[in-house]
Amino acid sequence: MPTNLPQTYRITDVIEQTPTVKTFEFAHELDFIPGQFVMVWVPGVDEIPVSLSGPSQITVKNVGEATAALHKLKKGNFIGIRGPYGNGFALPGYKVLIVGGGVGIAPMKALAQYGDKDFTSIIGAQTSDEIFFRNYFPGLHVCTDDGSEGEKAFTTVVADRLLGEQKFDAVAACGPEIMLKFLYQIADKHNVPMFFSMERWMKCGIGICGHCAIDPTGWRVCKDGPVADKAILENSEFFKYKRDMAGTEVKL
Amino acid sequence: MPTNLPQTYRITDVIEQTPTVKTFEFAHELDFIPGQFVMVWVPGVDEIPVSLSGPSQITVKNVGEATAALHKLKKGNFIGIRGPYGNGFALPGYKVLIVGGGVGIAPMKALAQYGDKDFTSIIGAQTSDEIFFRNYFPGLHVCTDDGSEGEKAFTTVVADRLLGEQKFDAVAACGPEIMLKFLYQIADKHNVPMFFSMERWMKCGIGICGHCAIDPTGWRVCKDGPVADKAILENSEFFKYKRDMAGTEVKL
Amino acid sequence: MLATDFLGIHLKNPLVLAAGLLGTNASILKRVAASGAGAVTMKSIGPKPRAGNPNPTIISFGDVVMNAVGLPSPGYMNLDREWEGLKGIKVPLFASFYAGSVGEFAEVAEAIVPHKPALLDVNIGCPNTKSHGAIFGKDPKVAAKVVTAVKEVSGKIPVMPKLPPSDNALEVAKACVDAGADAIAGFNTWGPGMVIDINTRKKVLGFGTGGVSGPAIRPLMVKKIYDLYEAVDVPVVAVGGITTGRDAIEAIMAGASMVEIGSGTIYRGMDVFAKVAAEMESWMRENDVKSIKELVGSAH
Amino acid sequence: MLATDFLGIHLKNPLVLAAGLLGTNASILKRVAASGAGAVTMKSIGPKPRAGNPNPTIISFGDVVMNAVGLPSPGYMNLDREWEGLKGIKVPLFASFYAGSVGEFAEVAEAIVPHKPALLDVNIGCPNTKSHGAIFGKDPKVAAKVVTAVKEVSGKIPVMPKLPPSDNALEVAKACVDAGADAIAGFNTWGPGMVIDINTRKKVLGFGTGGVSGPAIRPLMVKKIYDLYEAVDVPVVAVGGITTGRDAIEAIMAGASMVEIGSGTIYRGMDVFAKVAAEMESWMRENDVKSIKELVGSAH
Ligand SMILES: Cc1cc2nc3c(=O)[nH]c(=O)nc-3n(C[C@H](O)[C@H](O)[C@H](O)COP(=O)(O)OP(=O)(O)OC[C@H]3O[C@@H](n4cnc5c(N)ncnc54)[C@H](O)[C@@H]3O)c2cc1C
Ligand SMILES: Cc1cc2nc3c(=O)[nH]c(=O)nc-3n(C[C@H](O)[C@H](O)[C@H](O)COP(=O)(O)OP(=O)(O)OC[C@H]3O[C@@H](n4cnc5c(N)ncnc54)[C@H](O)[C@@H]3O)c2cc1C
Ligand SMILES: Cc1cc2nc3c(=O)[nH]c(=O)nc-3n(C[C@H](O)[C@H](O)[C@H](O)COP(=O)(O)O)c2cc1C
Ligand SMILES: Cc1cc2nc3c(=O)[nH]c(=O)nc-3n(C[C@H](O)[C@H](O)[C@H](O)COP(=O)(O)O)c2cc1C
Ligand code: FES
Ligand code: FES
Repeated sequence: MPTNLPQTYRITDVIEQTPTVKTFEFAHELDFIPGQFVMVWVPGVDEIPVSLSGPSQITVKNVGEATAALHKLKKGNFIGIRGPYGNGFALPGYKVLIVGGGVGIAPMKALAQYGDKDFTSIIGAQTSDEIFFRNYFPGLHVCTDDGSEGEKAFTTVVADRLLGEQKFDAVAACGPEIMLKFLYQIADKHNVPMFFSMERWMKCGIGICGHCAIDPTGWRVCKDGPVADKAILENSEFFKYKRDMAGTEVKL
Repeated sequence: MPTNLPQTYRITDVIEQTPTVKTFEFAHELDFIPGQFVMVWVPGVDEIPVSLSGPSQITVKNVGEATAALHKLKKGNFIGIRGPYGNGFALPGYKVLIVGGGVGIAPMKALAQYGDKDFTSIIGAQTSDEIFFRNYFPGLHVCTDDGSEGEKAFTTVVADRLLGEQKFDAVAACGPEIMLKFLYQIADKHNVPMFFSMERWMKCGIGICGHCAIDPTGWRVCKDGPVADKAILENSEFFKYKRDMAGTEVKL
Repeated sequence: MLATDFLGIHLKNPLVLAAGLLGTNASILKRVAASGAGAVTMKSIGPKPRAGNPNPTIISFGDVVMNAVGLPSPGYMNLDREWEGLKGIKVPLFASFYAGSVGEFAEVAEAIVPHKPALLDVNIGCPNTKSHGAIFGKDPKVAAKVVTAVKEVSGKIPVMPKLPPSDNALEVAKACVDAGADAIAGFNTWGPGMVIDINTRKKVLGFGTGGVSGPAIRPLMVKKIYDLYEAVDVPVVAVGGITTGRDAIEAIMAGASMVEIGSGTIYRGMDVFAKVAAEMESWMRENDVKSIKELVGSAH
Repeated sequence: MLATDFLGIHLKNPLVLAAGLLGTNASILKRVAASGAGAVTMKSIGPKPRAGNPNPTIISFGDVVMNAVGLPSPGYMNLDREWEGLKGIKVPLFASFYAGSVGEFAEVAEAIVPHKPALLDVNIGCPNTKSHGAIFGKDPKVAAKVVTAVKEVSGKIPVMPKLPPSDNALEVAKACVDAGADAIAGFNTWGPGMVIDINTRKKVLGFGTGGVSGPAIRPLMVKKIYDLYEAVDVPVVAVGGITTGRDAIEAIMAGASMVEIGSGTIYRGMDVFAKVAAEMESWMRENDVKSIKELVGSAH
């Protein structure tokens, strides 16, 4: 019998990664595949999908009501967790390029840390303050929009260059959809298999409400994803539009 | 999760053991310990406790409504089975005297056939016509009240003699309560551990309705039994009174 | 830590054996008392000897338990030996009873009262007969009449009607409290439900239908207890699908002062009471909760 | 062998995707259609854009599924692309909808009718909002008014109210049939129920409570369908906790002409329809049953 009920665990540590991003460690270890996510219940507030950055760890950017409430929680407070859900990264070959943008750095850290591949990594943010988890990424290239750390460039530009210079078996990425849109074109140009962790509005997280299903395939981000490959991405709604909480289409 | 729902299986064979006793084989094999019973549902009629005479077999005497309805069923009809329930025979030592009286022969056949002991057996009935399962019992002594087969004697008389002649590690028995009452005294006299399969009115069969619980220990025939040892039998209601379907006491 | 009192009855823990499970005779009641229950309830006592429904009367599968035992009882006039046997039982003894008319409820209660049970548990909720039980618990006026009649003969013994889980349970509860009920228990079994054996196309239970209990109905129970707690001013007792310490605490947080366990005996054995008590204690220790009272209704 | 027809709608099997599960958009509906369902129901369409309740909205444990999704909908006026996408779907398409007043039911139905769904599934049973759903399905008079209003605009499309599992469901069903309902579906989710997280003392579901579905409530559903079958002269549809071929056959024997599966997708995946169909077929072959029709109501 599947159990999909948030279990509340105490927060054992809160790590301020950046002015807007915190890592929450909780008193329970999950058996997970990097790229899988959990539904995180902020008791009394909301429940939101968050990728695991480790077996007992989530890393969250404060962007709205639920994440702000989460950011207020301290060591000893309870958070609810159900999952892990979704497919996680299943990557072909050995030499893999990791690209993480913004808080999308978080799931890529789990891949870099627990994945058994030869990784080269690119992580990027607007400014150096928003870069985190530097130590977990092998072969790291840092990019910032303002040049405050590493290259002053988008991650996609660096990716294009590296993919031109070396032969990679796969590109694994997470970040803003606009970043992934460009990365899709670049990976496609270099003919490298791509695996992107995608986001859509989630309710059940277990593939039964249909809310996160995309056009035209009905591929469910929560159950069949969140990691999509080229076959899923191409000719899909990704990079074009999404659906909000009511199910209404919203242009991207 | 425990499943205690009658599963209906087709009857694969009906064997007329005696004018009043039939064996029903059903299309399902149960993992059982000799002495365990099943609740047998005669669809639309009643559900009654019956010991297993084999893994896919019950042997039933026609004594009332449910058993009469059961006796009408033919090969291909369905009966419902839930179980096996209860403790079954857990016998000490190696040399065991089996005593089966009337339809009480049925569970003892299972013990004789599947038990891993050095058995000597006594089976008895009023007349030769009512003796069955002869071939399954090692070291067999047959008794009939009318002398039409074997010794003209009660099983208890033969038991008394055998227990006097040889040293047994245990007596295992099933039969009318009056037979077991005398057998209790005989086994006690010879100081041999006794294991008797007992009967009380059953509803749940799984130890939760309390209907088959005996005085003064609250030992449940269905769950803690049906096989009782001396500690359970002595100073109990057994051989004195029982409770009917309503729970009212009935003298024996 | 688990000790509490309920209407002046001292309980070593708030876990009570629910009516109709294991409580059929004195011997087994004493055995349950010895296996950790805070109090035990006798199988509902009837106005006359009654055999109950034909078997199958009790089935279970997954989280569902169903029964249509149908209130078998030797009748109150045939219980002297059980009362005798119950003397000296180590935990408070609750007496559940049913009847076929308002007057008969008083008659049965009157016969029970001299034996001084700690509580009168009035069964107006059983769905498994055509003439007793739930038919008295579905109409607020009828339920109130039963309570009034029982209160007239109950003396100092507290009276607790145990309701069926009907849509109008809150109204029924309020009417009972207005009529003098000292506490409200919720609930008897749900539905009833039905299981059909597809091979034979026959209803499995001898009565055709059966009340549903067990973990399957726990969330339904919790919601109704939550509402009852806000609706009435007397203590509320939760019954339905409780099998773990977590479940018991949940029901208490919803508003229950005491919880009963019935079907839990199927899932965790007769010593479910000791197990649940241990789980509650360990949670309370971890969470620095000192008493049951501070938990009652704390989810409101 | 499983092919049947329901109110003139040809179905390759009697297994329908229940409203609210997976049916949120055209793409996923087509995927469910391809995975074995005899027909699919669109997520209930509302009169206005509506976000629904905050998460958690869907939880499950053991045999229990609970949801308080709360009828999110883009609103009937924002569904053109979905209707477009649904053209050419390979199985009959049922349209479920809800509204906040009798007049609004007609308004939404009128907007749906031109898209020619095979059936209008009128949601008067959802317990997860304060202003829609079940409030229209608990009073026989109100339910009848909704049916009358919808029938006025439905043209040739059959109208099937889907009821809440209230104590008075039979009365509501009869009133709906008198008002012209072509079939009755039973039931939306039960309760509602409540789950409390004991560590935080908070209700888990964002709405506080949630309707209960899944195997836990199947026996309750079967009993009510059994009674509905005898109470009304129109076809009855069973919904609630069906996850296996046995369950579907049981519901059909109780009286259902068609069965819907919702929570079953949690237990057995999106292709639960194909699995259940295969199980039904194999049972029918073994038991020499040639058609669904000969099973309908056969346990009576
Ligand atoms: C698979 C997946 C993994 C994610 N992993 C991370 C992560 O590791 N770290 C991180 O910081 N964020 C992650 N997110 C994003 C995170 O879910 C949102 O930031 C969060 O839901 C915002 O909620 P809010 O109430 O704070 O903001 P709101 O103001 O309510 O919403 C802001 C935006 O967040 C998104 N959002 C809100 N609720 C949901 C929901 N139920 N489902 C999907 N999206 C929602 C929407 O795009 C919305 O417009 C992930 C999302 C998905 C789908
Ligand atoms: C553990 C156990 C194992 C048994 N094994 C066998 C067996 O292998 N073969 C066999 O033929 N019989 C066996 N019996 C006895 C069998 O259960 C009864 O013969 C049967 O229940 C009679 O039912 P009836 O409707 O035909 O008769 P009725 O006329 O209804 O009853 C006749 C007598 O059967 C007994 N009985 C009826 N219903 C029940 C019940 N629900 N629970 C207990 N006793 C009941 C009562 O003593 C009753 O007085 C066993 C009984 C028990 C408790
Ligand atoms: C086998 C069985 C017999 C029952 N008999 C009675 C009874 O005699 N009187 C009564 O008030 N309730 C009776 N009940 C209802 C229980 O006391 C309880 O209210 C219900 O089962 C829900 O609790 P549970 O889920 O813990 O079992 C019975 C329940 C079962 C399962
Ligand atoms: C997540 C979820 C969403 C639902 N949404 C709707 C809905 O929008 N409209 C509706 O009529 N019923 C809705 N229901 C009720 C189902 O259609 C169905 O009646 C109920 O779940 C019982 O069936 P099941 O046990 O097979 O799920 C929903 C149920 C669930 C679990
Ligand atoms: S969130 Fe429900 S299907 Fe993905
Ligand atoms: S028959 Fe119910 S306890 Fe034994």
